[in-house]
Order: sequence, then structure tokens, then C-alpha cells
Amino acid sequence: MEQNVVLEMRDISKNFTGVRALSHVDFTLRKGEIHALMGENGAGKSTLIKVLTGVHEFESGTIHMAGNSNAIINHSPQEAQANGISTVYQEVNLCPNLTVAENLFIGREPRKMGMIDWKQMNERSGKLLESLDIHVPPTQMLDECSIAIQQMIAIARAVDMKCQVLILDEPTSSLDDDEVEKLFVLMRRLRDEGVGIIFVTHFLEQVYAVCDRITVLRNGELVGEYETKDLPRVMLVAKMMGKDFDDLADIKGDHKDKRITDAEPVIEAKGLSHKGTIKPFDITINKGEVIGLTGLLGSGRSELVRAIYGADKADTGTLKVKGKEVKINTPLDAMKLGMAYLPEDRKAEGIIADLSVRENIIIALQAKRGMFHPLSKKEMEDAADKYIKLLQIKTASRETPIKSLSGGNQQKVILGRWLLTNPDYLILDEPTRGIDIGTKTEIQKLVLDLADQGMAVTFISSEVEEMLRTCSRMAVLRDGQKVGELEEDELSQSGVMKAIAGGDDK
Amino acid sequence: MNKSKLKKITSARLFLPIVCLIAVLLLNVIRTPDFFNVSIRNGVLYGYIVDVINRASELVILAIGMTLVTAASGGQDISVGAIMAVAAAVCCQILSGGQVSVNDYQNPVILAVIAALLASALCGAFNGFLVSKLNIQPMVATLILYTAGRGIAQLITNGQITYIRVDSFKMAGGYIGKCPIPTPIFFAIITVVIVYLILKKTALGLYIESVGINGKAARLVGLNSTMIKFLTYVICGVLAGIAGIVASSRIYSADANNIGLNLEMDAILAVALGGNFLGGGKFSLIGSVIGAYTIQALTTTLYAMNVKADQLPVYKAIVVVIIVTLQSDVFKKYIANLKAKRSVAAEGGQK
Amino acid sequence: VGVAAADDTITVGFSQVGAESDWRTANTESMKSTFSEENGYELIFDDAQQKQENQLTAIRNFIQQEVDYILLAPVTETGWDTVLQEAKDADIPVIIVDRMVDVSDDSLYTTWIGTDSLLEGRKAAEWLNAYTTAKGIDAKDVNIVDIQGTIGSTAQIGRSKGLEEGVDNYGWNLLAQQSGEFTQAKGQEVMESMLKQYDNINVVYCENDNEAFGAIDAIEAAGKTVGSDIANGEIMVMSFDTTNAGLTDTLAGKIACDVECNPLHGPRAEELIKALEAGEEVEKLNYVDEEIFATDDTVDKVKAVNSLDEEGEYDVTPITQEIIDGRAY
Amino acid sequence: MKANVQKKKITGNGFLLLITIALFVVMYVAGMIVFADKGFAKPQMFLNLFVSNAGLLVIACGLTIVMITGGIDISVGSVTALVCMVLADLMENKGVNAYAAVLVALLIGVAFGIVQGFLVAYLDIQPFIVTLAGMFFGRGLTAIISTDMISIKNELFLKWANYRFYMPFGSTSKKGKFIPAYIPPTVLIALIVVILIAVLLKYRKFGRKLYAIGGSRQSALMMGLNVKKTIFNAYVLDGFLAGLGGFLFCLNSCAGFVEQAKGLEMDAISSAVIGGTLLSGGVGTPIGTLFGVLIKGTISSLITTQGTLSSWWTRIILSALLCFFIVIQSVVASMKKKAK
Ligand SMILES: Nc1ncnc2c1ncn2[C@@H]1O[C@H](COP(=O)(O)OP(=O)(O)OP(=O)(O)O)[C@@H](O)[C@H]1O
Ligand SMILES: Nc1ncnc2c1ncn2[C@@H]1O[C@H](COP(=O)(O)OP(=O)(O)OP(=O)(O)O)[C@@H](O)[C@H]1O
Ligand SMILES: [Mg+2]
Ligand SMILES: [Mg+2]
Repeated sequence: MEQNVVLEMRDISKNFTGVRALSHVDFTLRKGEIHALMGENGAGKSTLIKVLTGVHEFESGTIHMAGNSNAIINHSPQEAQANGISTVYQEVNLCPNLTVAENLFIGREPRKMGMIDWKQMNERSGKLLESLDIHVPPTQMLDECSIAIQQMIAIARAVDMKCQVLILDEPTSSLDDDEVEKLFVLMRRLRDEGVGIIFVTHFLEQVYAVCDRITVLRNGELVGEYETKDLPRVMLVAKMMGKDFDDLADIKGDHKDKRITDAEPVIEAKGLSHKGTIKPFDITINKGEVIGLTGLLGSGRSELVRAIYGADKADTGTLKVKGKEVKINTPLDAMKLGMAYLPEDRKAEGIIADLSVRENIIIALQAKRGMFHPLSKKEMEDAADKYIKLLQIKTASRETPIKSLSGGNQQKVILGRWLLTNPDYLILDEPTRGIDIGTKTEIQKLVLDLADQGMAVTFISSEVEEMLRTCSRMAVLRDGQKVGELEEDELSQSGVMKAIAGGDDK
Repeated sequence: MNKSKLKKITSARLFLPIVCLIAVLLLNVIRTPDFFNVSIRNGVLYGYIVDVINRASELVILAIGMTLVTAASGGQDISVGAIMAVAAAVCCQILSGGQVSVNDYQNPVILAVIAALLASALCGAFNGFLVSKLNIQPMVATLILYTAGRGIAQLITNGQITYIRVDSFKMAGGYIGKCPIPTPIFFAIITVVIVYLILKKTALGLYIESVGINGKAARLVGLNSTMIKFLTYVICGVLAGIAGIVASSRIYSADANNIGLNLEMDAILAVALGGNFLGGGKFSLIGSVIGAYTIQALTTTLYAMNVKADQLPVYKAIVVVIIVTLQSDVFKKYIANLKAKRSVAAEGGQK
Repeated sequence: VGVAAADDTITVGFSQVGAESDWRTANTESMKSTFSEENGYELIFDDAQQKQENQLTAIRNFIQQEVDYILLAPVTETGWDTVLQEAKDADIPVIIVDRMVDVSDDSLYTTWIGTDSLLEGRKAAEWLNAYTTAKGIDAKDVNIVDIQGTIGSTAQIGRSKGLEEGVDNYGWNLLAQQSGEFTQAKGQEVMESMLKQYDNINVVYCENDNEAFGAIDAIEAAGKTVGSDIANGEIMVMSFDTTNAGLTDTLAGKIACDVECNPLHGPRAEELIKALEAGEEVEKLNYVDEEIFATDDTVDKVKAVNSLDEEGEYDVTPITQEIIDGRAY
Repeated sequence: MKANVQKKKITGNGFLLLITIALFVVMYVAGMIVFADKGFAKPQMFLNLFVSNAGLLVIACGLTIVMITGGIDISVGSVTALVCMVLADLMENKGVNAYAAVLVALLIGVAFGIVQGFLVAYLDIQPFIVTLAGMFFGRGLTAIISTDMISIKNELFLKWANYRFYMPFGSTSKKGKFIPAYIPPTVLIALIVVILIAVLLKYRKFGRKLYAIGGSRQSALMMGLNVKKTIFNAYVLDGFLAGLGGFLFCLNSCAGFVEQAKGLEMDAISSAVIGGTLLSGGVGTPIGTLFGVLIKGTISSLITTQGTLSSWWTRIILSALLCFFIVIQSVVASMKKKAK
């Protein structure tokens, strides 16, 4: 093993029933480097990490770590931790019933005379959180924190553990730019301290911002390892996808002029609110329009759409759908009025883990049709096949349980679920979270196509750039309140930033 | 080709439950060679195996309801035995018109049966309300009727065993006319078929699974979780009512203390032996049915082997542990590893 | 409550096993009607739901309530030393009902009223012996199956023991013993299984009437006949409890012999309390009288030894409709 | 910001415990007023709640532990019966001395814990089924040892059973005699167990791991906790407490017989649940369980004191009160959730 290498994986293979997730993959991590692990959805990035950290067993291959002349096999995350590997997995893995502080310190609680020293634990947690600019009291229960905060906590936990190797599997998927920047500062500091960092992300800018080296996987196979500076963006994308791709195409361009001018409102909300989460707001969404919601983390974007959809029943205000005043008590009411809602927390609110891809796709349509009008087997299979093809969902078969799909592919299934209901108004809360760059562009195109066909869309994303590309109008939220709207000319990176920060429009 | 077919069969969900049932039955052939003998005696089918199928009927009916409840709410209804007693009490009390023992019906049978089923549906609705509307944990919610149910049944019968000595009443637990097959078997088959058809012909099965796996997600895709959970409890209650009527017909009386006693545990066991996860979600109705027959086969076997009733639980426990161990993923994995090793060794040998 | 609860009312705490059978319900009713307000008593009734720990709690509760007498129908024979000592310390006389208690010191309870299930078992065995002898059936040809009560209950222990002694004394074949848990359904299930195992059963010894009903159904379903004519292939059913339904079957010839187990303990308990109030000495053990009923008059008397080792001679009554109609339960 | 951290918020579960305690107090005080003339207000009446339920309390604490991991143990009633039977059999029929018998009894509990823990933790079999088998096994084994009732007459054992700690307070009987209140050693042991377990769960790593596993087993695993071993240990501890509880139970009843402690598992489970433990795991405290036991005890005590209910009405009222209690708890909890 070379001097400065901390981790070396050779010839790793891993099969799941019916899927070859990894085949003969090599991976080398050096001391004090940030190493990006890239690949499309389902390329095997998470699997490689789980093999390394003992979540999955693997069929063949060897793993070496610095300071250990023998090959190691981690049989559990616990062993991996003991071996100096600290991990943030793709899906947030924390305990909802414990406090923030406990989630940070479980398994390594500070103790005094054998007893857990709660006071010290809370104090240390407070400091740790503060150092990362996370503003939650350490004594708050985790399930009262937003998904973004949870992700930050998971990161805080991992970085606080003394480790040789730090693994971050899509840590930035729910974070906004500010948070991401904070994370990068932290990562650079750790790198300078000599920690080897594996970083998985689908955001190319982020790769080029912090990474020293890139390993690309495709369909479970190693494509190659590169120095970041030697690999231009376009090349990277080509390596990932196995074909040339121009991700910077202005997809909005060809759609712009086709826009319908005379507005035909689909949704008109007046004074809608939900106690404790979102203050009364007005919003109008027109046919064929993509409207974006922007704001800082926790500004109430999700809460706004949840109030419209009836996921949290609105306490005050009125809602008109296509000009008719309606009362929405349950999501089903909203669906019957032609709404569809893709929730942001995929694991908790999106997937129905044990059901197959097919069942996950048709469930919303089935619910809408009612219990006594079941879809025939053929209808279901056709629908499933259609969206597996359309969204390029990587799955062993349509009968595979959704839980064994990669994160990004799960997201696509959920998207397919809603498209199948053929809605008039589609709400997308972080629809491209964890989706690879190729598919992301596909989805953005799809959204614009749908809008062209007359669908009203609300698009929420932490990625301002993405929103700029898709949205024709944006609403700005701050502290659970809608503070303004941006149109046409104001739609630029700087314009949005200014509005979010709440500069001069106050 | 053949191998892959075999593999397909062995990896099917119901494979292990069926193997377990067969294993228990084979155990008998060794100990009691005439276990599978079926003859016609006195105009009816006669033999151990007939007893097994006959005696398992109530358990099968209960296991179906238990499967649905388990799938939707991730918990079990431990009040089914008590609900059986309530249904039996209502039915017999109406038929007897309040007397302790009658030789003729005092009221129409149809009235009694409907009232009994209504009462059991009501019990199920009560459980369902507590679980789905008030979010009380199933085992605790049903604990209420588990303790109160037999009290209610006794209240209805005034603490006495009410006898209905009418031949037509004995039919549900005995034989219809000259038909050589015991009637409870028909009850079991018909209930299984009806529930199976309902699940097949409507989307209820999918709804139940979705709600059981991820209630939050199910709500967001437009399912009414509350209603669906509630419904499974009502169905479970009604099925317990049917089982109660069959059980009371067997003994042509309403014995509030003993009808369905400890049957809830067997029903839960049947669900588990059928390869179902007690934490809810995906379920297999047929698996539970097989589980129910396995349990009854075991009981009858042990009786046939002259095992004392009080020691019977020991053997039952051992067999249950063996079965669930065989079905456990860890064990399956272990076997798979073993096989893989052996095939590697064989390959090496060939070289 | 109120003014009526004058000083001369006697407060009695009664801890009952439960309401697990008709017999128990009749027993409770007997107590309740005896210790009524009209008769000058206040009865504090507690149903232990077959749990001894509930009874321990109830007695401690009675002690705190300072009742005048405690009636205890124990779930079990054992485990009463501590709590009875507490009652004694509080000067509350305890009358044990039905089952006996097994305590290290007899003075912990004042007196006992109840049935003698060992004697019941012995009576039945003696009756069977007398009957088969009278019919000239060789003891070796008597093939018995015993459908036992709930294992561990006093009634089961006594009744099984009575039969087992008979088997030892007279050389009958005891083919099998299996518990029917005192219920009709289990009795039926067990009998079904036994019939398939043994072709030669001619006596079924059921330890209560409910089991007998189930056994009779199973026998008839298997195409055999129930009756006393063992020599001609009939299967004889014997039973205990003499419930109304049981005696009806006895009259119909389906149960050959039914040994009584009398639940009406109330009046006897009241007698004892009256005597204690008057400061009289009472007997430590008070058995209630129990009869034997049979379908026919082949046997008119049996001799048997009770739990106190006293031999007695007991009449066997051929059952009639009048007797059934005249009984209180 | 700082103030926010300092401000002690009553979290959802702590609030539930407070409600439970408040409801208990209300119920008990109501009983004291209504049944004052029947001695309900005597201090001994209150202590009797502990006297009667010492064994149950220890067993319910064990159950709380496994329920926090998201498991369950329905074998405890059978284990109790087995322990009582073994104690009785060893001391009365085999002439073993009391200390050795108690040791054996505790080992039986541990043995159950080890086997069940192994099956649940390492073979990943559903706890309900494993312990259902344990329930069958324990009861059957009890019957195999003896179907007769065995009364314990061992002097040392009875001395333990009859020992009393007298309190400085008490009550005056109708005849004007002062009777001091007392507790037997069982109560002391049970209370010590509650405190020890409470400390274990709050202040030891092992305890916190239990909560983490109950909250999300997957996450606990991913966070590097040794899930299997922790679950195994939880069942062993639970088994030990079942054994200890069985011993305390036996000190109360001094007898062994097959039907003993039937249904005790349901009492233990419902006590834990009333005390705020979730069957789905991750939530629960021994203190809550203590109140669960007291509440159930009080309900029974109220019914016994009332004393005119027929057998079936006893059952119905008992469960109606239980129902009332559970419903109030649930309604208040959801109201609190909404208010947030
Ligand atoms: N537990 C599992 N069972 C079966 N197949 C699985 C399992 N986990 C992953 N797979 C399969 O392995 C392949 C690689 O998945 P993996 O999660 O490693 O992808 P990924 O590169 O992390 O993708 P993403 O960017 O979407 O997170 C996928 O095809 C997936 O379907
Ligand atoms: N940085 C933070 N500090 C404290 N609380 C926060 C923070 N971020 C979010 N929250 C809490 O989480 C709640 C929900 O926020 P959430 O993140 O879901 O809003 P959002 O605008 O939809 O953001 P996003 O969609 O990016 O997650 C907020 O009302 C707030 O109480
Ligand atoms: Mg991944
Ligand atoms: Mg959000």
C-alpha cells in the first residue's frame, strides 16, 4: 500500500437477488483528500459505501486500511466505526424518539462515574451545533426537526467522531447553498487535518468546488479514477452516462415563447394558513405555469403547499380551484380536484417500502378511482412499464420492492405515481433530490412539457439555478410568511438571492 | 431448466408454511400409521385427518380476520375469543328466549344469527374505533374487550349455559342432512373464498398493505387510513362472530366462559406460521390458513400420541420454535451460504 | 348504606373464585340470596376471576374494611398462610368454602364447608365396581378412558384419584387419561381422538357433566351407542356435578351414573355464622351432603371412604323426572 | 438563543406521564372520598397496592425494557408459574434450602431470557411468537414438574414472606385499636428494582441504546450501535426480572401450581402501556410503569371495596374503567399534539 493511502478497496463485487450492483470495483482513498464518488442513479455508489461499512456483505474483493497490514472486513457499522470510518448514509438514519443531543452522542455519551453526564452532553451538543450554525436546542426531539436540520445533525454526528475516513453519501441533497457552503468549510478543514473524505453528490458544481479526485461508477462497474483538474465537466458527465451530454443546454429557451398569455387560474388561495407552520398567504397559480417557491431552510415552502393540498388541513382562508370555491379536508379531496403532491421526505412520506415498484406507481390512481374499481392486472403493468421507461427507472423488474431501488430511482417512481394520475395541478417538493444530472434535466424538461400541455406546476427546490431554469414566476417565503413574488426580469440568481435574504424590498 | 423451476417453487412465499404443514402431517404417519385413513362411518367421513380439518375451522376463520387486522394496523386483536363468546351468547339467548334449555326455537334463527353478527360487528367497530380513531395500540385497545367480552356474554346469558337442543341448530357445527362432510369445513372454505374474492376483486388488499406499511404515505396518496383500519377490525369482528356461532352450534349451547378460550393466541400464531410479519404490511391470506391447519394438525397429532393436555404446550412450543426458525431469514441465509460453499468446494474438486 | 346499616347487621366479605361454570354461578347465587340485606347481612362480594393473587388482595381489602366474617372460596388449596394470619391478627373469623386450604396451622381458619371431591371419585369408582360385579362383567373386560378436568384443580385431583384407586383395587384397564378442561367442546375433541385410538372403550369416566355431553356427542357421531349395556357393545358414560342437563341425560340413559357436587353452600354458611355469633363451638370440617344418581337401580348403595378416612354408606338414587323438577339447580 | 436552550420544555412523553400521574391521583382521592367509611382512606389500603403487586411491578419493569426496544414478552406469566413451582418443588419435595432454591428460580428466569433473547436478537424471529412459545413452554414445564398444588412450608422462606416493616403511621380500627401500617420486604425489593432500572435507562449507555433501537432499529444499526447484542441483553435482563418477579410473587402466595399467574402477562403489558410505554418501541419509563401498576391496582381495589357487583359486572366495569382511562390518555395526548 502506498504511503499516503488510507483506504484501498480492490475488486469488490456485490450481488443482490437479480441485480449485479458492483462488479470488480477498485477504489483508493488518500490521506487528506476529498474524493468524489460519481455515477448515475443506481450506479452502485451507496452500495459501495454500505459494503465498506459492513451494512452489506460482499461476495469478493479485499479492503485494506492504513495502519493495518491485513485485509479487513467490517461486519457491521460498529466495526467500521471502530476502524475509523465515520459515515453519513444517503437516507437520514437517526432516531426520531431521541433528542438532538442524544442523536449526536449515542454510543459515545460523555460519562461521569459510569453515568451519562447529560449536562455535559447537552453543552457539547450545543457547541457542536453552533459551530455548524445549526439553530436547534439540543434538547429538542429529533422528529420535531425538519429534514434539512436532520441531515445537518447526521453530518455533525459523523464529523464529530474522530476518524480516518469520513463518508458523506449525498449529504447536500436537502441543504441550501448557505448550508452547503458551511459544510464545505468543514470538509476542507478536516481534509487539512488529514482525514480522507468520500463525497457522493449529483451536483457537479459542488464536485468542482471541493473535490481533489473523482471516481466514476457506471452500472456497477468502475469507469475510472481522475484528478478533478484533469477532467472537465462535459467529460465527467460523458463518463458517468457513457455518452456525450450537454447539461448546460438552455432547456427553457424553446419553451418560453410558447407560453400562454391570458392567465387562467387553476388555484387561487386567499388567506390560507395552518396554525404554527404557515401564516395566512395568498397565491394564484395559472394553467400552464410553473411557479417556484423559494426561501431559506424552514421558511415554510413545504408548509405552504401542504396547506393547499390538505396534507395539513388549513385553519383559515379560502381556496378556489378552477374558479370554484372548494373545501379540502383530506388529500383525497385534493386529488379528486386534480391535484398531485410529491412530498419532500421520500422515506417517511413517499415510498411504501415493501410494495413493488408497480404497486407504488399505481397506488395514487387506484386510491383516486376508489376501492371498488380496481385496475386490472394489465392496466397496472402497462402503467408501470410506461413510467419505468419514461423516467428510465433502474429496477430489476416491476415487481421488485421499491425499498431495494437506489434512492434516486425511488424518487422517480414516486414522480411516476403522480404523473399517472394525470393531474391539473402538480406540486413538486424537491423532486430532483438525489437524482442524477442526466435525469434531472429530463425531469426539468418533463415539467416544462407538462406545463406546455396546460398543467399548473408548483416547484420547490433548494437549487436556485434549477428553479430559474424551470419557473416562470417565483414566490418568496420568509419565516413562514409569503413576502413577495418575482417575475420575468427579476428572475436571476442575484435577484432571487436578494429577495430571499430580504434586502431592499422590506 | 428443471432446477430453475425448483428454485422458483422453493423461493415462493408459501413454500415454507406448506412444507411445515406437510412435515407435521408426516410426523403422524410414523407414530399413527392410520392417520390418513378416511372411512365412512355412520354415513359421515371418519378419520383423524377429517378431525383436523373440521376442528381447525373456527381457527381458520379467526386467522383470516387476524391477518387483515395485523396487516393494516401492525397489531393484533386479542379479543376475538371473547367476541366469539358474545356472538354465541346473543345467538343462543335469542333462540332460547331467555330460558336455560329449550327444545324448540323461541325466535327465528335468522333473527338470532343476524343479531349475533351485528353484536360481533359492533365489538369489532369498538376495537376499530379505539385503534384507528383514537390511535390506541391494538393490543391494548382490544385488551378491553378481551377482559370485558366474556363478562358481557355472561351478562347476556345470565351466567348460565344456555342449551338449544334443536337438531337444526346443531347443523352448523355438525352435518347437514346426509352430507358426509362436517359443516364447519364449509364455513371455513366459504369464508376464505369470500374474503379472498373481496381482496381480489377490489383494491382493499392493496389499501390494507399500503396503510400497514406506511400510513403517512398512504394518507398522502389519498387513502383513508382511519377508515381502512376501522374496516379491518369490523371484518375481524364479524368473522369472530361467525366462528362463535359455529363453535356454539358444535356444543348446541352458549358457554360464555369457554367458547373460543385461548383461541386468539392460536390465531395470532397461525398468522405468524403462515409467514406473515406481525408488524403489519404485506400479508398472505392463504399462508395464515395453512398456519391454522398446521396448528390444529399439531394438536390432533399430540392427542393421538397420547400426550397429556397439560404437557402439550411444551411440545407445541418446541415445534413452533422449529418452524419459525426454519422460516427466519437468518436461517435461510445460513443455508444459502452453506450451499454456496459446497458448490465452490465442488467446483474446486472438479478442477 | 344509610341508617338501615345499623349495628346489628353482620358484614360478610366473600371472595369467590370466579364465574367459570354453572356450578360456580349457583354457588355464588346461594351465598348472595342467603346473606341478603333482608336477612340482616351486608355482603361484600369479590370475584377473583380465577386468580389467587386477586383473592389475596381482596382479603387484605376485607381486613381494611373490618368486616365481621370472611368467606373464602379459594382458587387453590395452597398459599394462604400469610394472608390468613393477617386476618387472624385482625380477629376476623374466616370460613373456607368449597375447596380446602392447605395451611401449616389449622387455627388460621375457623371452619370449612364444602364438597369432598376425593369422596366423589371414590363413590363413582365403587358404583362402577358394584355395577360391573352385578352384571357379571369381568374386571379385565372393563376398559376405561378418563376425561379429566382442568389439570391441577381440586375436583380433577380428587376425581382422578378416586378412579385410579379403583383401577388399582379392582384391576380395570385404564386405557388413557386426557384433560377435557371441564368443557363440552374439549370433551368432544378428546373423545373423538380416543375413539380412533381404542376400539374397545366401554366406560368413559368424565369428570364433569359438560365433558360428558361432549363425549356422548363424539361417541354417537362415531356410530356407537351410549348406554349401560356394556356387554352388548354400548359405551357407558359416568359423570359428576348433577346439573339439570346432566340429570336429564341420566334419565335418558345416556349417563349411567352421575355423582352430585352440591353448590348450595349459603344456608350452611349462615348456620355456622349464627352459631359463631352465639359463641358456640363449631365443627372444623363441614361436608355438604351429596347424592349419587343412576339411570337404573342395579346398585342401591355404595360404601366409600371420605377425605377424613371415615367410611360411610351412601344411597344411590334411580333418577326420575320428579327429582329433576324438584331440584334447585 | 441561549434562553431557548435553557427553557425546560416538557416533551410529549413527559407530559403524558404527568397526565397519567394526575389521573391516578384524582382517581385515588375520589375513591378516598366515596369509600371513606369502607376504609379506603387508610394508609394501609394504599400500601396494599404495593403489597399485592410487588411481583407484577418487577415483571412489568422487565417488560418495559423489552417494549422500549420494540419487542414484547408474553411468557412472563408462565415463567412466574414455573418459578413458583420450582421453588415449591425444590424446597418441599427435594429438601433444597431456600437460598439455593431462590438462586435456581432466578437462573430459570435468566435461562428463559437467554433462549428468547437469542431467538429474537440473533435469529431475528418475531418477539411475539418467540415469547408465545416461551409461554407455552413454561406452562407445560410447570405441569410436567407437578400437577399437584404444592404449599411452601419451608421455615426460612415463610419467615421472609411474613416479615413486616412497620411504619410510624397507621390507622385506628373500629374498636379503637391503633394498627400500624406495614410493608413486607417484597415491596422494598420491587421499589429498589424500579429505581435501579430507571437509573439504568436514563444514565447508562445500555439504556439509551434500548431507546435508540426502539426508535429506529435501522438507524441504530447505521449509527454503529451493536443492535443484536443490546436486544439480547434486554431479553436476558427481562428474563432475570421475570424470575425475580416470580420469586416476589411466590413470597406473596407461598405456593406452586399449574394455573398460577395465568394472564399475568396481560396485566404487565397493560400496566406498562398505561404508564406510557409504546408497544411500537422507543418510549417508556419504569416510573410510568409503576403508576400503570398502581392505576390498575386502584381500579381493582375500588371494585372490591364497592362489593356488590356480580361476577360479570366486575369484569365489565373493570374493563370499562380501563377503557375510560386509556381513552382519556389518548384524547389528552392528541389535544396536546394539536395545540402545538
Ligand atoms: N437492498 C437491496 N436489495 C436489492 N437491490 C438493491 C439493494 N440496494 C441497492 N440495490 C440495487 O443496487 C443498485 C445500486 O444501487 P445504489 O443504491 O448503490 O445506487 P446509487 O449509485 O447510490 O444511486 P443513487 O444515486 O440513486 O443513490 C441499484 O440497481 C439498486 O436497485
Ligand atoms: N435552521 C433552522 N433552525 C431552527 N429551526 C428550523 C431551521 N430550519 C427549519 N426549522 C424548522 O423546521 C420547520 C419546517 O421547515 P422546512 O425545512 O420543512 O421548511 P421549508 O421551507 O419547506 O424548507 P425545505 O423545503 O428546504 O425543507 C420550520 O418551521 C422550522 O421550525
Ligand atoms: Mg445512493
Ligand atoms: Mg420543506
